[in-house]
Amino acid sequence: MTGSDSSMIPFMAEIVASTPLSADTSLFRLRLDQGIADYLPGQFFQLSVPAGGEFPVSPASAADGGGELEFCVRRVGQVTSHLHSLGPGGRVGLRGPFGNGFPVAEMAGAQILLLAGGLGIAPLRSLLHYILREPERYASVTLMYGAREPAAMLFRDELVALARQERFRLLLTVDFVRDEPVDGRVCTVGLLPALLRGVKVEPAATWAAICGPPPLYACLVAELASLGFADERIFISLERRMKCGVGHCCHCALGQLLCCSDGPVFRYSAIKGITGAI
Amino acid sequence: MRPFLPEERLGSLLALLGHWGEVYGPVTTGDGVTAFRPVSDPGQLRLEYRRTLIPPKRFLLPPRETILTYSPDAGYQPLDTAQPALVLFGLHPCDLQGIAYLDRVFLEGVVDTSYRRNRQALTIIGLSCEPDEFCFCGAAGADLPAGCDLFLQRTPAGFFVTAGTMKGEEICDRSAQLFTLRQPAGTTPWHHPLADAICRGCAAGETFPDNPLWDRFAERCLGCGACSACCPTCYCYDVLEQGGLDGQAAERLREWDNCLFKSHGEVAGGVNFRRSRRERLQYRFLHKYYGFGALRGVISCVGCGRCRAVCPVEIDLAALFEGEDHDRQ
Amino acid sequence: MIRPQLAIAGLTACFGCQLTLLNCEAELPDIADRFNFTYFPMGMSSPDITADFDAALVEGAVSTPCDLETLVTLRNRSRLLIAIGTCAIFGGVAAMCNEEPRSRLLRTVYGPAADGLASFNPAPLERFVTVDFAVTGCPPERGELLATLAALLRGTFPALPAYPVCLECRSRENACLLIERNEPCLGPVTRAGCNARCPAMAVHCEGCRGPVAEANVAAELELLIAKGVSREELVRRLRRFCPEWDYEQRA
Amino acid sequence: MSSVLKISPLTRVEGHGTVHVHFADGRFDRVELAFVEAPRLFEALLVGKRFDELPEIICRICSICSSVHRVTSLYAIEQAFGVEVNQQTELHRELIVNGGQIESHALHLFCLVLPDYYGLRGFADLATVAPGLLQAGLRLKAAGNLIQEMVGGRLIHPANLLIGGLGKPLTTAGLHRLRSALQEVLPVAADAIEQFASPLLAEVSLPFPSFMAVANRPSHSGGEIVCGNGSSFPIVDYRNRLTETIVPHSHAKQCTVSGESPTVGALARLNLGARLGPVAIASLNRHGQKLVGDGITANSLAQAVELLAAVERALEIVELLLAAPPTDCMQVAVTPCQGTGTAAMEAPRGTLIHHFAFDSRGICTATDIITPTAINQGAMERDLGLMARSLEGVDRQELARQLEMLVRAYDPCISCAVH
Ligand SMILES: Cc1cc2nc3c(=O)[nH]c(=O)nc-3n(C[C@H](O)[C@H](O)[C@H](O)COP(=O)(O)OP(=O)(O)OC[C@H]3O[C@@H](n4cnc5c(N)ncnc54)[C@H](O)[C@@H]3O)c2cc1C
Ligand code: SF4
Ligand code: SF4
Ligand code: SF4
Repeated sequence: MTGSDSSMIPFMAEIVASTPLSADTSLFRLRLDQGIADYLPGQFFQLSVPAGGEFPVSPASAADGGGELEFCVRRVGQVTSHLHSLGPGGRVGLRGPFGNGFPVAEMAGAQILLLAGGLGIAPLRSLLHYILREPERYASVTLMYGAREPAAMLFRDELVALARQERFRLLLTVDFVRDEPVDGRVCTVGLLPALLRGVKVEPAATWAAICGPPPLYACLVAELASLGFADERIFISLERRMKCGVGHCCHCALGQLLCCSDGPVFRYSAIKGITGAI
Repeated sequence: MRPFLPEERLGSLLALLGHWGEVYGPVTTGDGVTAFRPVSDPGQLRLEYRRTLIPPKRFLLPPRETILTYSPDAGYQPLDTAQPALVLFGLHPCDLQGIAYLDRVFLEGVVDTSYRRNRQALTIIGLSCEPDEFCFCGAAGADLPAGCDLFLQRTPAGFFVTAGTMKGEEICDRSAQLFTLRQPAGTTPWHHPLADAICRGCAAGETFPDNPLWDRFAERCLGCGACSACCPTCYCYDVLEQGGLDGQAAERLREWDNCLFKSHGEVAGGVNFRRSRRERLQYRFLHKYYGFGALRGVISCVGCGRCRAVCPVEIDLAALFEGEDHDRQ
Repeated sequence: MIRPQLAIAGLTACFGCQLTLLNCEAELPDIADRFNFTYFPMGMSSPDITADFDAALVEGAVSTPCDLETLVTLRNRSRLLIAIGTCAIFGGVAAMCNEEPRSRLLRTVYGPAADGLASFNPAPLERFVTVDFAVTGCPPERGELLATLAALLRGTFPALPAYPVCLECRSRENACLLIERNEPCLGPVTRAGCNARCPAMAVHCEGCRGPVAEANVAAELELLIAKGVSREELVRRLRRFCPEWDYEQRA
Repeated sequence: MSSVLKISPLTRVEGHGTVHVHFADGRFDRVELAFVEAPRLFEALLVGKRFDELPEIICRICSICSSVHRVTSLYAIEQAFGVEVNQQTELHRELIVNGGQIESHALHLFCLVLPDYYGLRGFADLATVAPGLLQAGLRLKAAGNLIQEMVGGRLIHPANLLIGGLGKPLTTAGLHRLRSALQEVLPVAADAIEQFASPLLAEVSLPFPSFMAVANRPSHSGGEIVCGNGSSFPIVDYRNRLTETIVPHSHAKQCTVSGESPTVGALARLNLGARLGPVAIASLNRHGQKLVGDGITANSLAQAVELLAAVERALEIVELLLAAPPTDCMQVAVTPCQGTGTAAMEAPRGTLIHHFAFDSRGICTATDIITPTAINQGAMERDLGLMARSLEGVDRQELARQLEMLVRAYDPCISCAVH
């Protein structure tokens, strides 16, 4: 899965399972026709739906040395809808992996704080799975995950089950709850930055990783800064329009950086001064 | 003493070049537009041309091209048809520099397979130029600009010939009988003040954030896209996929995109990272003078003057470098 | 693959959009093979408007109670409703004089007999129903119609150009009529996809594909007025295919 | 007890129409042919527009005959301002009108009428039942469209035809392409005629039509309109000869000439001695009997003959243009002045008349548009009545089928008729 041709020409994969996670989001498990799916958490692929088109998407799983990987995709437009219309057995293409993921080597030994908003859980779940495969390599992991409402919370059961592990702390929150009773609610109500304010962290010994909808970043970064986080210790996974994934098509620049090849995971200190970056 | 092609032997050279592919050169079309078109006799050539409307990038990155085909059996495949060989005759130094820049984008790092295929089909013959009021490149007068197989330095009686590549040498060898030897007259390197201003400005990292020109530009920019379409180093592209009527096959196309279009920074859900025209013009400015990604720090504007010539509302981003008084009516 | 049930209907229009489908001579046998033309009065007898449709392709503006009835029926019976052509999307030529009282226009043509006619200002489909997709053009391009049909086989829609005619015009290496000849070309504010057919013939764009997303209408007017075209003429030209422009719009 | 047989909508025709047959006590009473097309009011839309906008707008009356609408309006406007165009422009205009004729006739014959020969719903069924014939028809149609697209720049609503000249003339390469396309379909057009030689309609005796057509093709504004009874009148005099009346149940005005409902179109042209090329004449001679004797039921056959003639003439024009390749854009300067202009041409379905008045700035102050189907409306309704009466007692479904075929024989273009 390296070399220039595999960067430009999709290799084929089959949908082996698609599991609805919420009204508009499903988890697609793909099996490559050939080869091993190797990537780092935070990297992304260009996923092609034949006759539909291509879109950038980060795996929601961690590479496990096999030929399968998972994507958590929200149905928002043409191509994602087309993907959602395919069931198991459906054929798709993949190019990648592209870009820089989370610096997992650098993160080892420290406390990890994952901050996910909405669909931003996808790459952070990849990172979480990666970490929890060898949890002893990290001091601790905290995932704070905010969703719009309980029904939009992805992977809740899975996360709750994982939270039985000792080193993993899970905090879930929703923006609002509708009138209907929510059985077995395990989350608080409130916005993520507010939730963050009440948690105890050691900024100097912690790496923070953020992924979420664009408006979330500025608030979370400000909150982290006020908790004493250095800009170098904050990683942000950004989204931009992308067509090629390899630094050619020029849609995704922030300042002079390209989100696809210099990112999509950036150290906050590297993009701090760039207008419009977050 | 240097090899010299007397003017009257140009036709023989063109005929010989046919060996390396169909020869395209600058001509005036029926519309009165200067464009690279197939030429068979030197009478059609407009050797004194200033610039073509569309730069030679269209031979490398066509306005619209199929890049992949899909079929359920074979998956995605690149086009297997060979690209016919072409000789581009008479490219000015600015356009050569433009191609050299595109080569860096598409051939260094991740190689773009379609671009490589188109690039390999080209033989490039450069030609010296006479600047006009729109040009501001700093390279005119150079003996051998980068990126061409052969370069012709034009004089009233003919052309001094310099080979730039192995292929260029091969062409020289094969056409040796056409050349005489002559002592070159020293060419005076030519410098446009604007080119100097741009170099100085860029070196200082100027982005003129408070210049009132930005708002004036944003107000009247039509978003027509002509500036980028005609720029030899604008290469943004969009990718589309179209299914066949058989319900099985599909084609992936790419076409020129443009950072002045609203959709350029738009993602699903209506979020747009460059919502205003001002932001988009600034994006273009940043790309042209400061470069993105791997080409960060490389000025991509080659000074050909096309964007200044084709903008219907006379927007000229280079004017930002021209100092405070410009364009203040 | 699905075999879509189609409805193809014309409202207030010239039938050019439906004819464009029949003008796909090379593809017509394939199309006949892959779609059911359940309701297509122009092409097929025994039309059945009571069927359940996968898609309804509707041409024309709405200007009579009859048009409206057809439109609403098709909307209710069809999973997807696709507006084809400028009239269906913007109102089109029939709507160019919408600023004048309908009764006056009717009387100009029919005299006193006009009063018995049920006819109102032609309006786009979207004014009355939800439109899922639109293929613009007067007439639409064959290629775009075919791409839409091909996408329907897979239950999706194609990506069609949303940028101005100028981009296609420049890449065809046409002489710019606006710059070179000071002609009132509407290319900068008109949606592309036609490959700049008219400027390629040295005829300025009349704007038949309707406004581009985010047209800088105000700057286009200023530019042309500075070139000596009267505002009155420009407004008249702009209104030819789309009666509602925001002349102050810049972004 | 009265009842009504409603044929609604009329199918495989362009536009929205209905036929209502009224019965009283089981006996035929009367028939109403209604063109219920929504009026777009072109005659009102054009008022207030500058002269050069008219051709661009007026071609939108109808997609099938947009070319001939455009050309007719050019002649009318040029007449008003005393503009004359050169031979090359004339040839381009005639070429596109022939292209339109090929397209229109091929569409009507092969996609709309041919299914009746096989008792099918429409073209889509032909694709399986008679694929070869459908293909042949589509090839002819494509050739007509190729002409329209290459000359007009845009297939429907041509852009390239201007007052005083052309945007761009055809190139030599383009002419060569047209020549080979036309040469390929000439034999196809010749073969097609046999297919439409036998009439479809039940043998009902209908009155012999009173034909009308423009005397020469292409017609210039100075031309004449001729009638089957031998009379003729200058085009500019049309208002004194044609009477337009508003019919309560139809949105199209109905036309009469000295109290009679004329019939226009292919059959009328052939009966009134249209100029044909040798290949078309040969086939005309083979079927001449039917064409003069059978009345409207032979209109499809007449169209088939004309289809061949149009291919032949288009080829001739291509040769003429190749012999003297046009070099410039041939646009004559136009100075608007106060005046009126009238032009008539033969559209595929028959006589089309445009009339405009302009003020001194060239702003249009009045328009009048008379279209073939509006002219045919009266004869069509009359024949429908006669047929319904003769077929009294026939199964209603069969009656409806026959009546629809009769309408189709006239090849109505309802969007033109109502405009
Ligand atoms: C690095 C990265 C990782 C992502 N990971 C995920 C993920 O795990 N799950 C998920 O559901 N979505 C993810 N997205 C967003 C996803 O790419 C868009 O939702 C998707 O492109 C929408 O495509 P569409 O054709 O359905 O939408 P349309 O709105 O129809 O988009 C048409 C075209 O616009 C472009 N485009 C639109 N939205 C985006 C966008 N948000 N980002 C980039 N290009 C866009 C694409 O080129 C697309 O082909 C990610 C985006 C990026 C950049
Ligand atoms: S050419 Fe001028 S008007 Fe057009 S997009 Fe560029 S800057 Fe804007
Ligand atoms: S001719 Fe018209 S469409 Fe073409 S570039 Fe000029 S303004 Fe744009
Ligand atoms: S150039 Fe303009 S008028 Fe001509 S087809 Fe295109 S959009 Fe329509």
